[in-house]
Amino acid sequence: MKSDITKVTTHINPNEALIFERSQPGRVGYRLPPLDVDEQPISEIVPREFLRDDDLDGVPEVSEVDVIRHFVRMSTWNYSIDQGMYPLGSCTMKYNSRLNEKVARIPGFAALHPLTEAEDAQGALEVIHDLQEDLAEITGLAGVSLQPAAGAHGEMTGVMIIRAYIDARDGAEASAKRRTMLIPDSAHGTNPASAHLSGFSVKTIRSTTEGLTDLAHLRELCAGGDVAGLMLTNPNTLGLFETNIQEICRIVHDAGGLVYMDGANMNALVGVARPGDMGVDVIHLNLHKTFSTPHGGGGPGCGPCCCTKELEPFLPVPRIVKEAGQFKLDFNYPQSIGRVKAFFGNYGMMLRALAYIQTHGNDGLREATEAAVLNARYVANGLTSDYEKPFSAPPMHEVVFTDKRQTRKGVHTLDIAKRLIDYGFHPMTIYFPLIVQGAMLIEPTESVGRQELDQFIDAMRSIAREAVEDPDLVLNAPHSTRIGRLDEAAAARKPVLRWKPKQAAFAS
Amino acid sequence: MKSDITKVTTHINPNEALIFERSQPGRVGYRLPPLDVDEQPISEIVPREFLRDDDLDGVPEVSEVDVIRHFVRMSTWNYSIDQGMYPLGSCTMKYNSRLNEKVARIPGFAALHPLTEAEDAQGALEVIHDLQEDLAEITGLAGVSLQPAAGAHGEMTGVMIIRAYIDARDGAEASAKRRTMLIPDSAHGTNPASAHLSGFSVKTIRSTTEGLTDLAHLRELCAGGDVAGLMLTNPNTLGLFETNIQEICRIVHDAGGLVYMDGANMNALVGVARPGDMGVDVIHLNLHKTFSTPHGGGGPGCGPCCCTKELEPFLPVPRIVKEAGQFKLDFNYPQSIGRVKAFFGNYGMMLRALAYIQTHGNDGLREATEAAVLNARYVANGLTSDYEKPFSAPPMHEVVFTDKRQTRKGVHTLDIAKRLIDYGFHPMTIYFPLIVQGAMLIEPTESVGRQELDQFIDAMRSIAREAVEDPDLVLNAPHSTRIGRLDEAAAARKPVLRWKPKQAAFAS
Amino acid sequence: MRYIPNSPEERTEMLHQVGLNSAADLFDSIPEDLRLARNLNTTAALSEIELLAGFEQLAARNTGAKRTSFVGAGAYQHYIPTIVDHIISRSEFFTAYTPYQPEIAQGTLQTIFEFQTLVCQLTGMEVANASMYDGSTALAEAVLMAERVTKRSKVVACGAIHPEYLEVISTYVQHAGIELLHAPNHPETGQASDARELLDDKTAALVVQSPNFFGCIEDVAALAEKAHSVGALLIVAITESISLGLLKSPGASGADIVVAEGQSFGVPLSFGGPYVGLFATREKYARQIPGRLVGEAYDKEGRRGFVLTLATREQHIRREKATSNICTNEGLIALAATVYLETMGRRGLQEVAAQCAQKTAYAAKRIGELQGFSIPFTAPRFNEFVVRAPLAAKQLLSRLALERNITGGLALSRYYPDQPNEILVCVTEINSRAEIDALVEGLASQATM
Amino acid sequence: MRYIPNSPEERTEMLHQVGLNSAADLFDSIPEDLRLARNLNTTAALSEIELLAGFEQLAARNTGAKRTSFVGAGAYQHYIPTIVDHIISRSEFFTAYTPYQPEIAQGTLQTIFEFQTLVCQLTGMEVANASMYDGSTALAEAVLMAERVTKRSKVVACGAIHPEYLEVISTYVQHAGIELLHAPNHPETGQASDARELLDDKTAALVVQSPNFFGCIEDVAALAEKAHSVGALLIVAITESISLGLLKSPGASGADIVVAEGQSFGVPLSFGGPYVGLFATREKYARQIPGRLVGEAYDKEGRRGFVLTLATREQHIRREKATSNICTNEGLIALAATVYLETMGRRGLQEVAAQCAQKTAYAAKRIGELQGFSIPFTAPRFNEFVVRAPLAAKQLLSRLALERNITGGLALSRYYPDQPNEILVCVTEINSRAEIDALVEGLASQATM
Ligand SMILES: Cc1ncc(COP(=O)(O)O)c(C=O)c1O
Ligand SMILES: Cc1ncc(COP(=O)(O)O)c(C=O)c1O
Repeated sequence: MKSDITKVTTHINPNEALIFERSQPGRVGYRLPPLDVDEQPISEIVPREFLRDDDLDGVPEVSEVDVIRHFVRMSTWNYSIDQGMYPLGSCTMKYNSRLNEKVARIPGFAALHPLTEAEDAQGALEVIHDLQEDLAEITGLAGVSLQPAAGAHGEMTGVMIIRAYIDARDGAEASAKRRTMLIPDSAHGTNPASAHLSGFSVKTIRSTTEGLTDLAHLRELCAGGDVAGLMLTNPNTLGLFETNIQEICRIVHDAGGLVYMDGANMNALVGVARPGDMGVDVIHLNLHKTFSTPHGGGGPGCGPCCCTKELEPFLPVPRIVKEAGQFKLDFNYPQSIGRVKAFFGNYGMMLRALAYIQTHGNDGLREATEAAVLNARYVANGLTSDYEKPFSAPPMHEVVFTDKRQTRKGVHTLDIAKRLIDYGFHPMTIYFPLIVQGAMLIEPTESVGRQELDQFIDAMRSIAREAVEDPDLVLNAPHSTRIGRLDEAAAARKPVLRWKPKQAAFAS
Repeated sequence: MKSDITKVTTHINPNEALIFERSQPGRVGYRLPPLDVDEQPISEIVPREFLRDDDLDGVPEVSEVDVIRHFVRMSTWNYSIDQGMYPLGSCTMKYNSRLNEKVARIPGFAALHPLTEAEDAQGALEVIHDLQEDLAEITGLAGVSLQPAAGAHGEMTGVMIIRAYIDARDGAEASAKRRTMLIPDSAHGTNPASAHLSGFSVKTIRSTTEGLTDLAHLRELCAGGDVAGLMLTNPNTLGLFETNIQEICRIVHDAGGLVYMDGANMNALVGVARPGDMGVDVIHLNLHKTFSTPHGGGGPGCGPCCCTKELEPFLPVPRIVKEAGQFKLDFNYPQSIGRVKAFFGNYGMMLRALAYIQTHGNDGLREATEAAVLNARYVANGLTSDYEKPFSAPPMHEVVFTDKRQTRKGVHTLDIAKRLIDYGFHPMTIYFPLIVQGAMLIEPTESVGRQELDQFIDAMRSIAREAVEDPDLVLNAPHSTRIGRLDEAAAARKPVLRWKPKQAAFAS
Repeated sequence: MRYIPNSPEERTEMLHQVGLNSAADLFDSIPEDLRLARNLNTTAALSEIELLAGFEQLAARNTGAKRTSFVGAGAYQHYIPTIVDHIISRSEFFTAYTPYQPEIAQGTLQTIFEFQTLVCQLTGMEVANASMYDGSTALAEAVLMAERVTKRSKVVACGAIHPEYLEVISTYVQHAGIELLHAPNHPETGQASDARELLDDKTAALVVQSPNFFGCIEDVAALAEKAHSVGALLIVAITESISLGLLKSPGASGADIVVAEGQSFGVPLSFGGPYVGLFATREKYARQIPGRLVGEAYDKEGRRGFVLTLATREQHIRREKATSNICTNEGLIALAATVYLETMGRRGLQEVAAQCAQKTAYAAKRIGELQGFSIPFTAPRFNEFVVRAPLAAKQLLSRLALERNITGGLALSRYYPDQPNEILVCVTEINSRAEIDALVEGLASQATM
Repeated sequence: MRYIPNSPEERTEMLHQVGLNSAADLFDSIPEDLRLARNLNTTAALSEIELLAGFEQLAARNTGAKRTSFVGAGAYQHYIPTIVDHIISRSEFFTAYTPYQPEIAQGTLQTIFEFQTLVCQLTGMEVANASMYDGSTALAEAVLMAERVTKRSKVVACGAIHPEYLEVISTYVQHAGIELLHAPNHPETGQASDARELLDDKTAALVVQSPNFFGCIEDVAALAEKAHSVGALLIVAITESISLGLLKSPGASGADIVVAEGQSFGVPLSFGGPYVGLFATREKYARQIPGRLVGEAYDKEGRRGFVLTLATREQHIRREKATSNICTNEGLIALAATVYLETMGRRGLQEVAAQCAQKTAYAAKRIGELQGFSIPFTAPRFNEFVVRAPLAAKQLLSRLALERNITGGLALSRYYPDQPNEILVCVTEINSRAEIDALVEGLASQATM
């Protein structure tokens, strides 16, 4: 189905200086009620030597109108989900419901202090408890902690749990010999980084030419007896389901290790298959992906950690439990790895995720998964004629292509990505996973309609044509944005990480 | 002070079809709770012949995501106050406070039914009462009705009050001879239209070369004895204060007429001078101008009518009055012109306006007036060297220029306005008032900072230069927008006022 | 003042730049004795904290807002999808002016074009305008338009039109030389009686509301035929627009002008406003329509856009000869209605309407069975109906409110002092069965006191 | 499902287009026995009406949210300008991803650059990152960074650091071969004691919180000097960032790394999150910073823009050798803090801080005068202080809540079972004099029972 490929045009767009360049002495954007207690000289409250002596020099002085215009103008420079398809592979950029935003702003939640006594926060604790139950059901893993603030935080939590479990199981000494974490070469960077944080050394597993975990290599690595565990993403970062997952878990378990699953790709599985049933011991979820809590330009996230009954005693404290109809904080888990974050984690995200789950309902959750996988399959289908698809297996929720054919004309993945911008699309994830040269990882999610998928396919095909007929057009893209490609190398060489008043700009 | 005149650049901007062109059978964007009463065959509730038989053919079927993207994309095609200066003369496009939006959405107001018994709506009625009192103080006119929905509605109300008053004063027969309403040639179109609605015939008063009401002509017209009143805008639509206002009122009063003031330009007077003190009998205010209730792309507005004690008995009913600390509806005004709108008027706008008044405070209201007039004076000062200023008197809150000098090169007001768009500004009001050939009416309001005023002045000057050096550049403007000038003549010749399915498009 | 960008210092500099010494000099053209020598006697400036606290306190005294309610009568509580408020809160929509410059106002213009189309589809008419103030003023404007179109001066209004709408018509037409006649309603059916004797060749229009003020669905087709038989127009007014999801469109029944209150389409009750008036008619009358119209247009490159059109009807060009004095209309509320209609969509509008009708039927049946209560009118109804109580309605309702925190309906005595015992009850998709049952119990308990 | 654009019909067509018969076929690569044969045992789909009603009911059971409160202890109630929520609710901000494509993400990038600058200005440091999860994890990362920078393995933490922060540090460092030592606080002053005996040439860092957990302002300069004298870094943690409006910046006092909880900057309490961690240090350590950094960059035409930079520190490039595993941070909350700081501005931040200090001084004075109550610590304070009560704090506080609907503070027994009678009281600009007086009366009445 051919579509009209002009998803965008160009239009006037406001310029805006840094707020510090806009600041004018004497402008104010706030008003407080007058102080209603008798004022004392401040130095009688705080000794001079502890008082600020720079008069907050440099902090901007602007009016409320200035602030509104400043941010509204800058906002128009962003692409966002609300403007269309955002096919960042591995990021699951799905629709962020307004309803969930409203729920998170209900005063009874938004104004609740985290140290409120449990009996005065029963509703808030019930939300945590209910979400824990739902996530346990969805993952097939009974133990859940919502404390981690993002995926990587959940990884650290999960890996520390593995370590604590093995310490307990084998005793410190034997456990000390198990300090290897196996991670596929296709894994996300946070996996090895999190393993390292937990004091593990990383060994990399090769992927097969089919894009799956190399069982032979896995067996070989497990033979050493030093393996504490495996961190596997499933579907993996190539968008492929690890068909041998059961066998993989068996191998690791037989070697005395545990299986950690990176749940960033759960949007391919919710309601269809459960990690717990596959033999996975512990997993993290990204509520800011699969469960649609807004990405907010980089966060906040929420990375719940779910594990088997066996591992439950090691979860962070406090646990939120239900006893005789009352919800309470339970600190009494002597084997716990401890606390990974102050208070309860990113609570506002929990409210949104629970609203997402309840709005979809059990059938809707499965429906979303099916729609997401179908959309990816549809794109895969539409692009194979023009782009190199390195793996033949049918993709799940995302699909990887490469720039192999385009490179002949000197056009690379980065250029294709930048050119997509001219067609009105946010580019896909590029150069990840690292094992695929010139990778283009495309994840449409369920939130895109067929017409826009067709527009995307047409745009990609058109770029493939351009790469042959007019490579420079692609190499110099984007052509329609307010700024062109920025010199990132120069930026990193002499980094300017903050504004400074002109005169001072050279100092330091 | 010279500024960087590039307020904007161009950037990608989404295209978007009509929702009807996006609609796909089977898509849904809503969900209701299941029906919880036993369902009967609908035809047992409503006879077939009264039931819809077209299955709502043509009404769109889209998902919630489609709707969000549809409107977010379209919204990016608009210029708005939040993006910058919006110098539409006579429209007072000032900052719309977010605080006021929040106030209007407080459930205790937003969920209140207009037919709630007074004792159950005391808070809502108190708001009306307090706003009435504040507006009476600001205008110096004791009687206030908030019922009119906009300025023109307030005009109709005020003029009908004048008529009812004269009927009562002179008796039907004598009154029937007073059916002339005097209106300056510079007046806004709604003035004569409203006079006509009230059964008056309009006689036009000339303006002097200084841009003020021609007293001689006024006297002459008043001599006829048929004058019911005068509708005067002050400051007038040229941005000039009618210095002879007292004399003008005297003349009209002596001739047995009443003076109506169009309060659209009150942003020049609030806290500085009061129409009541000038001899004005009745006035309307535009809360959606002077008191910053949002313009919303064309409304809603609120056009309170304020009048002297003498005219109060003729105001619309119900009146909101305070008796023994209780607020009640008073219908008992036998001389009232009657009701001009169902319920109480645009209540949500009243909440916002009262919040505006209380946030500014009495000193802040005057400060806003001073800042607004100063900004206009500053622009007037900055443009006189390049544009024809038809009137020498110092302008109040807005200033009129003409295209006289530019027309020599064939560049007209419309072209200058369109070219301003390329510089990132919303054009000023053009070709109004009608008496000024090629009028450009500029009202910056108090909501613009000096830097942006300088940008505006520089942009206008630059256009003046372009008009000489490269007229075509101006004649073909805008060059940076997603669409160019539209053929309005063709649109009016064969109007297409609604979408129709392609095939049907030709039928009718 | 935090809303004013320029600081006092900056303003002083600017004053000097324009050759003035003080802010007072800005007002030299105002005669000395007219300048206010004192501060306004309004409150001193409040901070956000103080201001919000104040309004919250006032809101708390609106006890009516917290009750389960069965009041309609021209303003209806319906479910409003969350996205409506989010979209109308976009800066680009709510802080824009009337779209006078199409190159930078297509967002507003295209949404109005969609609004006009939706209004046509729902009413079954050919053209609709960009909105009127509300249903009542739209009806008054329709009457004035009928007079312009037919050049006739008599207008016949069926009895059961919203009383406040009738008052507004009277105000609008009082100086237009229009004679307004009222046709009584049929005492059993509650529908418009045969108005034939009032109709003649001087009649400009027959005006009917359906469902009417008492909730009765009128036989619009029959009335259209009567009106047309004397060459008059049929004007149909609708206060509950949700009924359009279920009931035959006025257009399909022969109406010439259709006006409606659009509040039911995603607009909060907000103590009576802002709402939005819908105005639709036949294509042949397009140039007689009051208010703004948006039409399709093309630029030199043939790109489609939208513009305000047929402006020669309007006050800023025609002045006293304009089709109306309206200028600012209800733009943002029309946008809200557009978002609502597109979100609910074809199936949602049908389901909402069906649920209203089903729940109302249930409520009417149960109340009708109550000892001492009766339902006077026999005509088919949508989501409102009149209940005749065994005691004074005002008294009954205030007890219901006090004892059960339910607003049981509207005491018709507010408009019809001669009907002290009658209550106008409205049921929408918002009212759960439990709420309806509570109302029924409440009524029963009052009767047996 | 209304969030899924494609209708079932469209999806069936698409399935056929990709050569499949049913949705089930999409999952062929999942072994049969792993596929869930049943529906998930989660709730059935809810409408907006039902869902909102459900959450409103839950919210109503959070009785603590409705009380006048004097609890701080790491999460503070401050006035939040209305515009903050409006701006972070802009689609362009809250539905955007991490700014990986600068050409279409300058809105996010420039705001982060402003955030980094503001954090530097307030902390008195030279570089700041784009945010950490919260104050507690930021502190843990600071400790790990100190170890990297100094290649030393001992860390000394002053006693009065937020107990939950200490727990988080312990969790983070438990596998990093870091020895964590605790220096007791001075019993009279409440400030850090002379930790000199714990500091030596193996010490990577001295960690102090100021104002500390008990509200006492620490002598940061003196501690910096001690740390530096053994070649260790001084890490300063701040839980109440509003204090930066009044108190000398850690940078000016010699801190090497400053971390803070930014919740006080326009972020709702929201039962503990999402908040935002601030992380700042010296320029020379820039390449050791965890998390994202935004820097200035230029395009071919020399136009200024902003990009994510120094990525070689990060996990997606360095993997296990990265400075941290953090990827997603707290972007939108950092934006909220940026809007807050720019709205309050230079003068607003000073006034808020001053009001907190003044009201706290007033409260401390009045409570200190109460029969039976005492204020154990003598050190200067900002907006928190410890009160020693004549009875068990938990009991006293629950009575206050019950009888006066006031949450009088935090019972320190939650963290220090050996301090049953101590209450940590926090007063901010939100607490009116009347509220403070009510607290004082409440306390008095409890003492005399
Ligand atoms: C596969 C994978 N694992 C882990 C992560 C890390 O999650 P987060 O960014 O929430 O820390 C991501 C997200 O970027 C991911 O795509
Ligand atoms: C001078 C003047 N009078 C009257 C009006 C009419 O006000 P409204 O548009 O609110 O009906 C306007 C606004 O357009 C105006 O500028």
